[in-house]
Amino acid sequence: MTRYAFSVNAELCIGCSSCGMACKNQYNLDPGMVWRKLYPLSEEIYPHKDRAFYSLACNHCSQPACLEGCPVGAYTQREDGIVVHNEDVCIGCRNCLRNCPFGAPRYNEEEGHVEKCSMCWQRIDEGLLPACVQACPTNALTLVDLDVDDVSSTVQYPPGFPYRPDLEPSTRFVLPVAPKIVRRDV
Amino acid sequence: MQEKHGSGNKNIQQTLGNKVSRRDFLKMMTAVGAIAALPGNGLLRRGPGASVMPSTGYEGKDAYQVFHNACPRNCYDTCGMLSYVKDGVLKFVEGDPASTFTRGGLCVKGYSYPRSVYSPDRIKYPMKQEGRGTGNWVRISWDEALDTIAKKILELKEQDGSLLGLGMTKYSGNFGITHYGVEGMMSSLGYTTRFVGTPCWPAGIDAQNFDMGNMWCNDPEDMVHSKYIIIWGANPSINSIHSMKYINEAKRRGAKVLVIDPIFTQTAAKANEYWQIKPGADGALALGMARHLLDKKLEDKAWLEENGEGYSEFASYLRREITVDWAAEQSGIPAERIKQITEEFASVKPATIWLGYGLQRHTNGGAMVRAIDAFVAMTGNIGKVGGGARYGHLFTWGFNYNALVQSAPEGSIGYTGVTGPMGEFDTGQGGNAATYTDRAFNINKIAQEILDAKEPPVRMLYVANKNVLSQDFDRNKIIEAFKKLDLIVVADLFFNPTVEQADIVLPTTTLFEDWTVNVSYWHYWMSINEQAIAPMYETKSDIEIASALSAKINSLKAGSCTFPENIDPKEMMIKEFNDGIYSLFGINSWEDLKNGAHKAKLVSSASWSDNKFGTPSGKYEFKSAIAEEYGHSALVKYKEPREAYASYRLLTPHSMYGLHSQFQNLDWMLDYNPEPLAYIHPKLAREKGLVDGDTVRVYNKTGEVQLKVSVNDIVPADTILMYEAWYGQNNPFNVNILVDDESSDMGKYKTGAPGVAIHDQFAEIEKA
Amino acid sequence: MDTLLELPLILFTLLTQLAVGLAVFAALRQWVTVEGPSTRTRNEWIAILALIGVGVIAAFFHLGKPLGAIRMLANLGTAWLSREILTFAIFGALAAISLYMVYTKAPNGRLLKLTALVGLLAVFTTGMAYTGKALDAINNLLPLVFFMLTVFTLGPAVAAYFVEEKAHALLTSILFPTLLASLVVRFVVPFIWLSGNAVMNATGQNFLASPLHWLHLAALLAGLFFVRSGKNIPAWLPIVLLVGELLGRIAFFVLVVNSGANLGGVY
Amino acid sequence: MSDFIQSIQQLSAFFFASDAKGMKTAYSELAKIHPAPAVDDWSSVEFSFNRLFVGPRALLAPPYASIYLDNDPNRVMNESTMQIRQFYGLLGLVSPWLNKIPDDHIALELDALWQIETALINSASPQLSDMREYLLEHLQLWVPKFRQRVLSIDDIHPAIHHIMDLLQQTLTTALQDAE
Repeated sequence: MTRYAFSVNAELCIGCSSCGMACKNQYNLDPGMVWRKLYPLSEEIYPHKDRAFYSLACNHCSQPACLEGCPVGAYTQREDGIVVHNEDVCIGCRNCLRNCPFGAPRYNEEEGHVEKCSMCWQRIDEGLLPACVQACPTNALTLVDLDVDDVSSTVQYPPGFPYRPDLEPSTRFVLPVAPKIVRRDV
Repeated sequence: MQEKHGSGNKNIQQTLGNKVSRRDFLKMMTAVGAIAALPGNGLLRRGPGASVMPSTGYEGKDAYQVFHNACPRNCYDTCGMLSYVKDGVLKFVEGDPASTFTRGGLCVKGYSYPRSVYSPDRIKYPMKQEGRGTGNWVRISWDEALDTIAKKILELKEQDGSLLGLGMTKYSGNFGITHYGVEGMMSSLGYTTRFVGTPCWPAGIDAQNFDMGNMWCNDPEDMVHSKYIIIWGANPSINSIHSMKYINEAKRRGAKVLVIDPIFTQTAAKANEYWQIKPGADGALALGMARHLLDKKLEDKAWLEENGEGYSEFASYLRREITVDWAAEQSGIPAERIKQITEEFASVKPATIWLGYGLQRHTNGGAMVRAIDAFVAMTGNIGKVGGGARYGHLFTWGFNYNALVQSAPEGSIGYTGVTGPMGEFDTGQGGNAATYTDRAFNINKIAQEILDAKEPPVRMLYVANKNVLSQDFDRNKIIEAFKKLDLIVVADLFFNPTVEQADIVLPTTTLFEDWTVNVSYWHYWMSINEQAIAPMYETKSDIEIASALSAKINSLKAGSCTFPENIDPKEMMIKEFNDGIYSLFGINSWEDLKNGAHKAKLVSSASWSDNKFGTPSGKYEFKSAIAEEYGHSALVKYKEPREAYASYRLLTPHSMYGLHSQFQNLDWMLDYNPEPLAYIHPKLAREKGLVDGDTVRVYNKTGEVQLKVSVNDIVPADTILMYEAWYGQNNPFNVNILVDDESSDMGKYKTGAPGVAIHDQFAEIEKA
Repeated sequence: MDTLLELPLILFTLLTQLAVGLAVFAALRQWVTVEGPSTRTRNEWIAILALIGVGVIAAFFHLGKPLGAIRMLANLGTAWLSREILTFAIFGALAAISLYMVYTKAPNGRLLKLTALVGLLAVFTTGMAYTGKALDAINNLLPLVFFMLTVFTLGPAVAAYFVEEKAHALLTSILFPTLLASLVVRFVVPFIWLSGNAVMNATGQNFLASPLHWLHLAALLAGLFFVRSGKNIPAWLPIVLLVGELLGRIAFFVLVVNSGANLGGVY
Repeated sequence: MSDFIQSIQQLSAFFFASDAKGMKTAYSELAKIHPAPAVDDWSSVEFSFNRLFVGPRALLAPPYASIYLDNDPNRVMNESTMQIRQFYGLLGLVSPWLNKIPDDHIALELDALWQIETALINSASPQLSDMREYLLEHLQLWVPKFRQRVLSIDDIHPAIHHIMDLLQQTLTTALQDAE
């Protein structure tokens, strides 16, 4: 079996935003529309402002709340775990926005539908990596197969990310590390 | 599983909104025959060919034509790219997977490229402005534009007897090799006034030339072998993102990484240790570290004996004048840390230092680079795989510069004074024995040079690949200087503050509409840039403009220009290649690059691996006679930093969302970085009564800007940080309003003019 | 979330809950007293049907693609929103039949009871549909509690317009305890949120800082002050309570913090 | 040729104009059919025209359909552009500026309409009538927004307001006739 997931290694992430822009480029997203972006960790979690990030899009949950609550069945889940949203079926009721604790579905007001990360399933089916993963210059963002790859050193619910075992988000995390800092007196 | 997915599943019904549904529409496609096209305003009878289908989202890799391109921006990474084209329209871009350096990735800027190609705001036609700055533009034909330009050139020649009244300024808007055709266009007209040098990295170039006889860095990919890495004044996390994986890998293999920077950068956050150095004190710190090597007898004596010219004199200078405590005091780094790290660095091999371009943008920048080079040399890490004092290289730039190398028309009169090289990429012109040369003005003092120019004054300025009003220094003075000019011609992609001051604007092609070839000044890969789409509107590439101008001016007065009058951009690109390039890269033909980027076949990933240096002595020169010839200390020595002229240090480094004035103006970039910010430390914020989001005035003797503050301890309390950026039409923000044109110490030797002390600036800050 | 964007749902939930409230009390009156068809009861059922109609029309404006509304029945298996649409459709149909019956012959007690019951079921589905999993503060039974309190506040209050004064006693006997319960629940809940996780805490703070919340409580307090068992309901009071519930409902839709807004922060 | 067909042709010519002279010619031809305000300074019309539709500064009212239809105000050659190209293809037409000027430039769309109208004079093909209606409806979807955008901008020469009004009026009338 295959169970695809994103792995987000905040120790390696350099905050370059290439992942988010690669996504916009791949799908020609409307201005203002962002499927993946960097979330800076608050200073309680990492001691320096704007210096550690989680790159997040859809977490392709095993128990997707978006899918469960969608009245029109716009969401489907593939056997490999990818949660796919169909914009043509979506009527823009935004119930999924109320149900996704990770803020993944985005409402496109002009189009009247919700959009979200598709894990680039067409690319995966062609043997390619998702656009964001291919873009990551430091391998901080990777595609893993939870049924095959060893993810024992990763965390499923790190600080800065909602603890929602009821949804079983598939994303795995490695936490950031702060350097020793020598400041001068001013 | 639904059939399709992705953004913009806007079907025909939705976008065209007709009663006819998508299916009916498609049915119609087979049903309706052609109508006879009439000789009207536009549409023609369509010839045979495949029907065109609208596309939605990602359609699978087979749906696209794929071209190889190369990002030509002034950047370490110079990424090979793939562009995906359907029905002649660029759909999306990717990194070239053939390059191990970029590994199929681009950066946040690279991925925004389709937005610039298809921005409705591109400059589309040649236009002239009736009254500079009035905004009263009329469309003119290429013929009329070139006619106006040509006639002005002929007039200058007539009046002055030479073309020195014609000035040209160009820098790094597009580093594609064929873009040297802009310089070629000038040469082919005669001897002109050139703004030479570089605002970027000249002090460091000279420093490394004094020390080693060239600027030549190791292959960045060999940093994985480093056991100790100091990143000194560089921020690859935003400026060379593809280098970070090698640093990470070295770290994973046990290397220690130290970042030395006035700012706690994203790169610093990834290090083992970060030192918040006082700007301008890098030389003092390096000399202190060198002194500690002596104290602990950690220098590589064998290497120094064999390869170090003037080393003993340098060692006695260190013993005489430098102490670790003094270095600690100057730099703000505790002596204990200096000592420990120095010992750690010297105890492993290979160890390397990456010297960023930031640290040499000071009045003592070249001297500081020499001090750091010296420290690396003393540890015996020069010429070692995984070692080296890495700064940059031009090792792979040995093209023909076919478009550049043009002879002046017969009988041309030029400048008779002494000139040096015309920029860092100029390998041949400096010091040759020609009767006449171009007149060289310092590119970094464009305003002052225009204001001071006499016999003849500069009366016409040609600007290409450059946004002078946004990127050059002391903007207010530039506006004054421009008033002296009769004709300003700007060739560009977008309407920017320089175009606003132009008399004529010429529309240029994007990289996807042009043929060229690109290499990096950091890694060792070469990428071809194929024409992926037809040039939009009436845009032309720089060399097409040169050739059209040549035809025009020769038609007005035969023999006025030697630039070939009929060129094919692809042929011009092919002419850039030579056997040297082919053998360096191990390819048989430029066509090999159509399969992906190629890397130079290096004898060693290390520069100077044979210890044969390019200096007069053939050794590493701690004491350089050439340095002395150019007015510097022959011996590597401490040089005092610039005196502060206002209360706070002002640092204006590169932004990750733009490259100089490119990219940040695109709407996608505004989604990520909507407005400029001044970063200040919480302590300074408290003193000034400022909180996040307050609007402030930042001002100094050169000018004033207003922007919001972000309170953040990534900056020291005596420093204001503002990233460089041009935000586009409606945001007047520009950090260079606050940067004066004070020169850095070095640059004249190899680039023709010194650099600019961009980071030796100071300012006041107040709540607006 | 944008208030304007949420306005259709604010109206939909409020108006349909008022309709259910009226239906419940119409049925209740049929049950405890025998009430023949009269202009007043006719008007009441017209009002019920009109409220459902306006509420549903308002809900259409909530959709990005209103023409696809019918497809909302597609996921009865797991989506409470689908079930909500279905039960409201049945409720609407029953209300229409009830109106027809009230008009033509004696109201059928069983039918009215069934209509009221289905109405309550519909509110139950609404309560379930609004327990957003991203909305930590209300990812529980609170929406159901809030909505039912609205039903039993607005139902008896607005019914006062449709009944003879002698029936007010029945209405107040339910309205008074409801108001008391509502006031206590709505006063206490934000403080409970404060002790929850960061997202709930932020929601609690939003409520405590919002005039919407306090005006809602003030309306309830006014109700408690002027509603006395056995006494008449002043004609202005239902308006005050309606406005209070409206403000409270706006608060419910715009002040509850979405968990996704805190990514990178402490949860 | 009918006034209507003539109007379409000259409106197209106006938006195709590359200088004041071209604008003046088309404007004068239109004035023969529809009364138009007199213009004494054609260069100020041209400055307005360029600020709105040509450049070099960012366009105030880009004359491309996709800008108004595709929910992406900052990209040309977008999906609906390609659909219009397909539509031209169905007519057996192709833009001479293929991939150089977006196919949905107002002047090109009006030219297509003019070509259909002219063809319909000779043959009353029902399919062609459908195509005509289709194109009219498509224009009606974005031209009002385009016109509004132009009208919302300060200091635009009244001659251009007149053209925008005339364009709107001509399309509306044609659409009413079609239905």
